[in-house]
Amino acid sequence: MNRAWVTIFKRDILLALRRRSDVATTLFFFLIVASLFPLGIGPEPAVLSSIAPGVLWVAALLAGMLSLTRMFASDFSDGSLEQMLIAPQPLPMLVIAKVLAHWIVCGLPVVLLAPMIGLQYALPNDALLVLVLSLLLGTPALSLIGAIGAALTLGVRGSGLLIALLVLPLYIPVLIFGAGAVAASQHGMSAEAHLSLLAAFSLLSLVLAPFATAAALRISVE
Amino acid sequence: MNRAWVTIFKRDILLALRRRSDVATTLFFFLIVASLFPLGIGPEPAVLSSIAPGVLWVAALLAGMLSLTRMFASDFSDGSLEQMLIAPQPLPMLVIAKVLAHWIVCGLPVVLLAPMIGLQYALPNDALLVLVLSLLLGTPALSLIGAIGAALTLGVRGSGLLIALLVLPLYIPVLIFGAGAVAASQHGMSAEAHLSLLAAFSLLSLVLAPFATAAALRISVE
Amino acid sequence: MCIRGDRLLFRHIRFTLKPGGLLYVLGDNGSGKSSLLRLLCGLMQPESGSICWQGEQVKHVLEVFQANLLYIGHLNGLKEDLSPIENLQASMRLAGDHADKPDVLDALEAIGVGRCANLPVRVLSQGQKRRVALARLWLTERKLWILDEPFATLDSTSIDVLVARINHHLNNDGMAIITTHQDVAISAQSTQVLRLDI
Amino acid sequence: MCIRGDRLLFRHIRFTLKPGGLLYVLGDNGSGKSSLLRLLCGLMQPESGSICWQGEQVKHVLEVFQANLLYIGHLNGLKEDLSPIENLQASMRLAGDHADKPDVLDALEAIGVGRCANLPVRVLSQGQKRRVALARLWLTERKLWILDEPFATLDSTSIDVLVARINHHLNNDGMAIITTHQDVAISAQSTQVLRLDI
Amino acid sequence: MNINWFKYSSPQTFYPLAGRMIPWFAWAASIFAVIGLYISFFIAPTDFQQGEAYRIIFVHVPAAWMSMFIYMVMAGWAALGLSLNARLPAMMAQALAPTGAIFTLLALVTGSFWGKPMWGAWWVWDARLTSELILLFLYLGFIALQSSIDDPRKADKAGALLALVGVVNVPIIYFSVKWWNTLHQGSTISMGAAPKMVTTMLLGMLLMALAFWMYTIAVALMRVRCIMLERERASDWVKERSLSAGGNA
Ligand code: HEM
Ligand SMILES: Nc1ncnc2c1ncn2[C@@H]1O[C@H](COP(=O)(O)OP(=O)(O)OP(=O)(O)O)[C@@H](O)[C@H]1O
Ligand SMILES: Nc1ncnc2c1ncn2[C@@H]1O[C@H](COP(=O)(O)OP(=O)(O)OP(=O)(O)O)[C@@H](O)[C@H]1O
Ligand SMILES: [Mg+2]
Ligand SMILES: [Mg+2]
Repeated sequence: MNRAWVTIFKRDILLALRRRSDVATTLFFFLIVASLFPLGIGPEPAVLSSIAPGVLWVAALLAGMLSLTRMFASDFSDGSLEQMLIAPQPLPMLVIAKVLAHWIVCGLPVVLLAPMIGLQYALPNDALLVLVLSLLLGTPALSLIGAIGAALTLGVRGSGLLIALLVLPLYIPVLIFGAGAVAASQHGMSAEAHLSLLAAFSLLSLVLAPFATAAALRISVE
Repeated sequence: MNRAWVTIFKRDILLALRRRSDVATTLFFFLIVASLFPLGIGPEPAVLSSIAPGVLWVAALLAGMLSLTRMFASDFSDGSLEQMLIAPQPLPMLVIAKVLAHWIVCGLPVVLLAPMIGLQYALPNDALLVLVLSLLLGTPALSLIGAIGAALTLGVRGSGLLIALLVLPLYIPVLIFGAGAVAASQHGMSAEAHLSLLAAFSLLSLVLAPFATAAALRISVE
Repeated sequence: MCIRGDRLLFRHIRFTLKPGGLLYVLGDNGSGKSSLLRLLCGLMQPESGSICWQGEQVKHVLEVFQANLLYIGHLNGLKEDLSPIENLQASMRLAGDHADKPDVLDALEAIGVGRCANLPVRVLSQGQKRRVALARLWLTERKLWILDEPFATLDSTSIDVLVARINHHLNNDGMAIITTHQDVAISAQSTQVLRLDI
Repeated sequence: MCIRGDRLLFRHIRFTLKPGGLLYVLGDNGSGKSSLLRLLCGLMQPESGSICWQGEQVKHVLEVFQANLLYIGHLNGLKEDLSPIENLQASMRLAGDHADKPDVLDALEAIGVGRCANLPVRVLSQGQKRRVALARLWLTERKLWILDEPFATLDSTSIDVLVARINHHLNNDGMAIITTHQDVAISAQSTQVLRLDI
Repeated sequence: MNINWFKYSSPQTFYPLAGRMIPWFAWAASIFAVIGLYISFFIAPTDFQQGEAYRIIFVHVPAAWMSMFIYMVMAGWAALGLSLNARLPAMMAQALAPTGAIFTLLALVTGSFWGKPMWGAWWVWDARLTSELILLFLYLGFIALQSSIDDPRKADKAGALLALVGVVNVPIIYFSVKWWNTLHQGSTISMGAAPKMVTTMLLGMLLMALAFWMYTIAVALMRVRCIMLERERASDWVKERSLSAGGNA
């Protein structure tokens, strides 16, 4: 079973490498959204840095969410999802493999790019550090929860927006703790509480989400 | 040719009615994204109303952009796009029909909902009015320009993000004028200049975009 | 109507199709049949060589040519969310001719999917979808039919129905270009076979 | 292995397949062949009735059953961006058995798409894609093959190759369940035909 | 109770039963509503600091309570349907969702109508308000998902799963929102300034809550009957019904 797990993981990474544009696009989307706000709001550094945590986290959240549609869609349409379902392997494992690959392809780059953009928003260094940490702890939860939405909306026309509708409300705690962490360190408070809550949330979803996703997949392939 | 134009238009509207959820989702996406920011940024009315124009416009822009993927995707995958291309009709006309339908389904509702959300951001009434006007003048341009991106990215896996990448830069002028208009009226200045610029931009794209889109369609179907 | 050489997959192909004429494009998988048909429809441009319609180069008289063309590729061109009737009506009007409900129903009956006329296409089986797409053959008078593997996934009865329809079309001076892997008997005044080898 | 009645499309179906046995599922378009196969694989649950594998209900011994199963639906399950080799290796490992490059190449050669072994699947023709998917038949020893219209869009030569392969499988006490609209001659120790009517 | 449900859990037995129950609940709803409204508008004392405007809470508060309660009930049905793979519970869940969404909306609207005189603003990002808004999103997600999957069996299961996921998250969301709100203390207005609950007020609210409750049951039953007819139109008992109905007409 272990090998199947690795196979799925490797295959998805390979696919992503074949289509580097995908990796790039998540990143650029994050970048563009984040840089749209100064255009809409105006350049005052004070205002910007005060809204920076919220804006950056929302941008990261949207970028992650947009890439969700791709998590299972192609497997579904070309029939390799059927093959996954009838494989003699525990499905949740395979799901974890796919989610991990998805996070490495779509989540990690955003985490790494975030500080650059944080600079544009005139964030102090320690705040930048906290930003990266919070994203590192939070984005896995986003991918894991998102997987449920992606699985539920398989084969539904216009699933992109439907996913948003299903998933964004569930993302709110992550958003609150994540942005909260950055804001706290901005105001010179300790961000530990926020970060540990984030970590807890990610762990919880790591335990529960794969099973929900597996169930959802079986439902929508039927 | 006129009849073909009407046919496409009617058919798309009909499709939208079949899947009311599509219309709804664009709307709710707008709603949700707009309500995410306070959670990230904090509830102070002063701050919120100061960033309201930017946030609302960016939200509207993202909602419109997300719905773009659907504009041609299904026609492409089920082959009815091929049929459109070999139809003895001027393609740009058909494109306009599709874009119009798309705007009515995805753009108009957002315009109508915007004031409610403006209230949540504690916008004064006249600013609300300007917000609606600016959206009414600006969103058609978004749909028209978006169509080009949608056409170019047909058949590309994960086109959602790619579209974002292609289209958002072109959206920036609309964003600036639109948000600018609202901000202006917030600060008690007249928004006429911004609004007329928006209108001009929409007209321009109405003249040019359909041809670009038609060309793009031919390319990506070949 | 004539074609001259295209390099990509095949070169020095050349044929002329007369009214009532049928052209079989045969060849193993990957020999370029579908590609050839897409060239003929103007969905792709040939690397070199030209495609003519009544002496004129197609790309110059595109509108006229397309007004005489009916192409059904291996994609069916059906909207999953619409019923067969709605699908056919839309695609007919799009193609520039009119079709009202009874006619469409008759066409669907003719090819034996009348039962499904009002279901969303999504729930139809492979073969049923194919048949809905092919129902257009009963609705238009186009001179030239270009059909890419029309018989695949069809059951024997509907194959017979389809063959009968094509015969009728050819006997009224229609023209048809067809690719297939099954051998079906179509009686045409002049049947040509074009073999593409890899 | 046995099935008892399912109401949705068909009811009171019942059959048993012995080693070396072949089951043709025939029927017009929309009679429920594909649905039946999906039931058998456990991709759908029967509304009522049960499916047994060696006396055990499949849903109780799912892993065992699936370890003996090879299902190829009308979707090919290929990644357009990967080459046939990569695709096959991935799907083999996923299915739990190992396949190294030479074996995969041989399989592809066997069904005559060795030429395309390293192209991205995207550019292959319909039939070539189908053949790549079918190459898995050369790579596994699964007791039960479930194939949904394996012959559609294949050219005659590859049909013969495929038939030979299936025969070989059956003669080694394999079992196969096949839907098709073309009539092909497969020699099995015991051939059953299941007709579904609408 | 459960026994009953199992006995009646097959549509053709439940359909007529529901038909017989609806009028009772409908009547109960209207009676409770009349009394409740009478108490809340004529008996309950005018609040000295808030004037008459406060009487909105007689609609607002029960609506808010219902909105949360119904979601739990819905999830319960969903879970039951998923575990038993039975049709009726899934239908109940589907039938409850719109009512829940409506009550949520009612709470939001009445709340904001009250907010205008109270806080001088239609909306403030108070914890309770915000979580109510999110609850609305959860309802909408459920409805949107079910309406965009056409195979009813699939839609049931998908919806059920979503409802369960939602239920797991609701407390987390509520907690996090409260926390977020307390972090930004000072700027927000708490709803604590509400008038002391006089017993008559409490009575009024409880009566209104009961009325909403009955209303919910009645409407849910009606909707379930429609869903049944729609789902089971192929089945014999529906055909018979329609025939007999045709005969009567
Ligand atoms: C979770 C949902 C809600 C619940 C359970 C709820 C419950 C209550 C209750 C029990 C009161 C009476 C005063 C008190 O006990 O604090 C109240 C007051 C009030 N609610 Fe809500 N409510 C909810 C949502 C909302 C919403 C969404 C709004 C506005 C959009 C709102 C606006 C108000 C206002 C303006 C008051 C009066 C506050 C005051 O007296 O200062 N509530 N609510
Ligand atoms: N976009 C492309 N890029 C490169 N090669 C392509 C492309 N499309 C098709 N080919 C190659 O062209 C050849 C012909 O493809 P085509 O689909 O025309 O074959 P076909 O005759 O229709 O086969 P089939 O009988 O399986 O449908 C194939 O070998 C394929 O590899
Ligand atoms: N999701 C669905 N909902 C409702 N009806 C369906 C659904 N899927 C299939 N059907 C119906 O079930 C019938 C059988 O479909 P199926 O695909 O099994 O037929 P088939 O025997 O495979 O036909 P073909 O030979 O064309 O492949 C069809 O008539 C179709 O209308
Ligand atoms: Mg072909
Ligand atoms: Mg089938």
